[in-house]
Amino acid sequence: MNYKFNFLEKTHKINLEKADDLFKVIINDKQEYTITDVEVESNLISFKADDKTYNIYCFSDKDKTHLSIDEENYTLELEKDITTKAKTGKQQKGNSVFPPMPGLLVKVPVSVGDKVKSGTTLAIVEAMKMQNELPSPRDGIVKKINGKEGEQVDALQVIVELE
Amino acid sequence: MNYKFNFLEKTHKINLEKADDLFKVIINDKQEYTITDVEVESNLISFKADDKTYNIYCFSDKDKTHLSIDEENYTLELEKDITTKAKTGKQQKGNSVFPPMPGLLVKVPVSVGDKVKSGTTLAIVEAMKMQNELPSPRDGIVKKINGKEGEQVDALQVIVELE
Amino acid sequence: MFKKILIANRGEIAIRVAKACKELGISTVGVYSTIDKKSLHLRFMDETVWIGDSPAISSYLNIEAILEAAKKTKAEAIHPGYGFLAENEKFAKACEDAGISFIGPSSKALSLVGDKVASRNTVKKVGVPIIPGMHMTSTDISLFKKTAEETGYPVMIKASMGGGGKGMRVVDNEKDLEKSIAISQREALSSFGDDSIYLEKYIEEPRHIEFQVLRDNYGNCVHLFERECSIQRRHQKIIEETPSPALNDELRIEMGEAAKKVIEASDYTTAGTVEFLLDKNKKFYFLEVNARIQVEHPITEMVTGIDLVRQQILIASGKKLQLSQDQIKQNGHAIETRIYAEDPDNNFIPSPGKILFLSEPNGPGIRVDSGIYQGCDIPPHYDPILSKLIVWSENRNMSIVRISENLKMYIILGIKTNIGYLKRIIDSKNFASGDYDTHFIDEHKESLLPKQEKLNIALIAGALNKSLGINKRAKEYGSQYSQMTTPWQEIGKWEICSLS
Amino acid sequence: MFKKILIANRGEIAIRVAKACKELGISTVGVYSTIDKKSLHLRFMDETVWIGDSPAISSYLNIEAILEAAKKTKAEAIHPGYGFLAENEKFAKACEDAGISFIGPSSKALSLVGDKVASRNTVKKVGVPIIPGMHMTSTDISLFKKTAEETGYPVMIKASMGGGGKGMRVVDNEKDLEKSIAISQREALSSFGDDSIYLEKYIEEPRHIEFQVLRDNYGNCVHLFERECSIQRRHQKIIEETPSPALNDELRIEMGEAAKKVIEASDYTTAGTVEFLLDKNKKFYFLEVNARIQVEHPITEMVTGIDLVRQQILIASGKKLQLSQDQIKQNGHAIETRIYAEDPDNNFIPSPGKILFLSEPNGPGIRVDSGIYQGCDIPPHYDPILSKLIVWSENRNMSIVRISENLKMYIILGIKTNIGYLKRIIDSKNFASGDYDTHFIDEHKESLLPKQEKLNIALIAGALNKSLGINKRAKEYGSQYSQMTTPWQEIGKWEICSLS
Repeated sequence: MNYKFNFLEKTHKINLEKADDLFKVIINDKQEYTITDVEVESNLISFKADDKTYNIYCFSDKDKTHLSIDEENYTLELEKDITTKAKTGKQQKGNSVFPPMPGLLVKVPVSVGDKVKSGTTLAIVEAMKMQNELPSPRDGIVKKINGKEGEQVDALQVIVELE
Repeated sequence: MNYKFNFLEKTHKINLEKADDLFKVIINDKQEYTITDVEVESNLISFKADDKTYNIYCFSDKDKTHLSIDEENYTLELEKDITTKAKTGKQQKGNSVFPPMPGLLVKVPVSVGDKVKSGTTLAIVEAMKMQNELPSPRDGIVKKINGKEGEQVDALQVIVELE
Repeated sequence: MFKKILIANRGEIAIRVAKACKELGISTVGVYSTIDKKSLHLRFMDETVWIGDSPAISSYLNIEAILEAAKKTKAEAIHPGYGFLAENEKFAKACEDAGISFIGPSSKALSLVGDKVASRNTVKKVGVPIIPGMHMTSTDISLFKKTAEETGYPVMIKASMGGGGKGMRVVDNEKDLEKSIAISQREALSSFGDDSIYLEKYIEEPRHIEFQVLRDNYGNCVHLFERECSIQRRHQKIIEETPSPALNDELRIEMGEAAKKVIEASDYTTAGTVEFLLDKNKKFYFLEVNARIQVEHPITEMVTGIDLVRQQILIASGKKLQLSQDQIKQNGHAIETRIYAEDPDNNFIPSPGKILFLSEPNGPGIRVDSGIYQGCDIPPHYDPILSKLIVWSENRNMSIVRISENLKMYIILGIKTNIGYLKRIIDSKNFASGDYDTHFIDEHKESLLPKQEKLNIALIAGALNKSLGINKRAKEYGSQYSQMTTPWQEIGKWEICSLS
Repeated sequence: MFKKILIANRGEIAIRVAKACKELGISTVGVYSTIDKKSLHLRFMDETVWIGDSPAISSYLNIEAILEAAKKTKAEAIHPGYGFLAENEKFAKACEDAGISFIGPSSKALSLVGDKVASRNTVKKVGVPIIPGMHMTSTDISLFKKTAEETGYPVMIKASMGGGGKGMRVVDNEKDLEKSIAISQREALSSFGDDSIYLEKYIEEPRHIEFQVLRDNYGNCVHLFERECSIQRRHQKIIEETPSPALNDELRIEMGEAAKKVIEASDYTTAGTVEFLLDKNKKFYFLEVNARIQVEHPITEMVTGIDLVRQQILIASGKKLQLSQDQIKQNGHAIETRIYAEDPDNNFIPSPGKILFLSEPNGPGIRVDSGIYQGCDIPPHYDPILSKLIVWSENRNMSIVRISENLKMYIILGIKTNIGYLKRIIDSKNFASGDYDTHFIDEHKESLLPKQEKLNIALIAGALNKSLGINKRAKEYGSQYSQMTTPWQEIGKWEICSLS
């Protein structure tokens, strides 16, 4: 079986083959691992990879798999329709600003029609006692402002659109 | 809505009526409660009953509801086909012995055909470092023995049957 | 120092030992029986080895399999924990013969303290009081009669190899003596394979007080004060505290020094506990040596600040004890309650099964040594101990309040536990007074019965849960079970079938 | 003693305070905003009151609503925790006016220590060293220039009402001074509504060391030694330890006595912390008074055995301090790590969301003060602190090992946390040496980057989980979700769609 996971914007291909009591794994068509002693419980996967034992806590949340290996956490995203996603991502990046997390819209220091430069702060969003300034991705003119100062905004909600 | 729960071999009837923001509850056609501020989460039920706040941890396991109120635990059994059950229960009680939990069958000190008195030990089952002697429920003659000494036995598995 | 230690145990104590190893930079090998394949202790080990089928005799008591596992993984030492092989002289000897360090006393010392009569004689020689009675086993009934007359009735018959109350019998008068001797012999034979018995004076209103001792290979020896262990059910401790409310400083020092004498006379090394009975006139008598780390060791750690398992490992590896008696102080007060999978309302019958929901307390002054997780199975094969809740506070009163509040926050659903029962003891006036003895549980049976005051609240919660809980839950677990949402809705409300 | 206390806070500190109340036999009133309806702290309260919408300004900062809740529930006192209204003079005054005890200093003392310039002058009078510089705010640029020349560059411009680094600027030479003054004034105005600023000598390689003080209404005052708090990100502490590796006993006593002088000079009561900077030549300077229980208070509790929240409540209720300075000892070593919902690899950006899986460490020497449970939502409205992992051990080396091992056992899935980052700091040679200052995190940015060594292992686990996990899980959760089994099987293996 083949799986594709996205981790930190890179795609990783995993080929998993079951053979009797073990699994043969090939990652990105290069690295090979022999996996034995696989145990899967509700939130724990344990196995031996090349004779080292791992106890890995995990939780599957839709297409995301959250994993904890010792003190390090990994969130892998199962790739399905990666092409569509990448496109939308780019489009948003070029023409608008949006907060990376839900928060309070503290300030929109620009108005519709303003000429702005790349890097100009278009909005300030506060979350968990931290203010995040959202800089303009490019030179342009403010086309539309969604949301008022003092309002709650959602993650990825477009606040300022450029022409 | 009406519910019947079995707790420690007694049946309790609960009538639950929703009225706007509160619930009216009548227990065993007698005691009345007004329930407000009901919150149900995955494993926690909280509410106010007659102005006292309760946080109750719970887990539903088939027909059983396990509840923890402060340090006290309650296991309620939803009554469905209580009549069938009671019958089987009685039959088993009268004519056979079985362990209340899984364990190791240590000894069966009787043989088929033996005359036994009420209270005679018919089997000894060991679990968690404790030996449990299973006494005969009545005078009678041993009809059948299921299981060998040294074997694992399940909870409620009939070990010795009487004629 | 050892590089790798095999931990020949399971549950909370295996985890406790693994943590001590890790902190000393030592790799750990865990072992497991078939049914323990998913047990919590394995998650704390660097390597794990299967040692046999589920019954303890095939696995955790299987000397050959354990030594095999140690050799295979190149472990230099074995920590036996408590129970199982911890005080088994043959096992200690087998380790010695295989060139593997047994983290405990030498097989010779084990053999000496393991025999009740032999250790009684050793102790008598160094002037530590023992319970008046026969100093050896016998089959001569007239000797039993003579001794009983000398010490005065009631007397107690004990099995030489005894433990856990097996073979023990109180005799109130001469008339019952002969019959009781016969019963004790039978019980001893069937329980220990040895029918040697002896007779002692029966101590009335006894408190069970033990002293923790550490001794290295160079003769350095300290005690770490006492543990009060009089709250027992079926001769097994369930609540321990330190300091004991029964001791004053003078008696404490006297008993501590006596405990050290016992350990020295037995040439005993690593960690050991000397058990005493204290009678109602504050006279103490040697009872026995527990040649292992004990279930209740955390309360000593909390008031002295000394890590006993770490000391055990250091001493076994040949290190000198870095503690002197005058450095060791009792600071504050600690209580331990043992959380068991058992039904206290039904003669403490064990209650194996699956833990469906678990929430353990934490915060200031709280220590939980736990062997369980939500979803784990408690097998019927072993001791029903699940975990231990230990608290520390500035004084006894505050410790009692703290453990009472935190028993309330210890939630285990799916199996029966003794948590409510422990809280009833802790909250009782008799426990608060500090004036109790080993008969506490028998004497207060009635007042320790569950009140079930909150049954109506439970019934309401049960009904609300049936009425509101399930759909709610499907929603909340939606993420992990998102593909379930649709079929769920198609089936409709399943609760309908439960309406009457 | 109070009978009922309202706890005007949320999260781990609200729970910490509730536990202290319970242990003193005091009833608790919890408060919550709309989004906090299911927050963990409410489970520890006897009563709960809704105080407003989710934004803090409408709820936890809403003085009127909180006083209203106290009156409604007849609470006699309010504990403010830390953050929110803890150091708000107006709130303390409003409580005083309403006849409700504010568990903290008087509004007068709060006002004195809250103003940086005023408190600086108070402290100077009692002979405690302060950082050389201007002793009042000014708008006169020539005064800034003159002072800078006197103390020597680099200098630091600070806002009088400042905190969290806002309005603070280091100036290396005279050329940049004027411009920096203007920027600081602007920042101060927009952050605090007050553009008052002043100038001080910039302390190089400073360590942030604070002393815990307790003072009752009768003038009795003790310090409970120091906390080393130099590991900071964005001017916020994330790791604290005590004793500080930078102090010797002489300096420790000197600073402790200085801290007491500061508290006495301000007529400050209950628990307070005096913050100092220690320069590379081991000279110390008064920085400010933190007029609240602090996030890092547990490490002091663990080495002194004194419950600070309990003392706060006792003092506020009018009790005399039962501690004398010579009774208070530092025993062993404690470290705290603050667990935050944030992404340390992305400029510490907060990471609200749902905690999908949670497993917290426990065992010897471990304390977890936690505000979270599995399934809870971390809202974006408040401080991202989730919990605190605190350890105690005999010495600094063993504490470091202990906290490192237990960070590994602290599992939080669903949101980003700083656990891995904390472990990288703890495991670094520079932290182990004890020779670090407040620039630690900036200076070691590169070496603290995540290694992602185990990405391949994560990918393997992800694939195994997709391949084997889901059906398995359906089975295990079968009991609670038994009715799901059939539809599940009918739908078949949904993983098929994830194959490429």
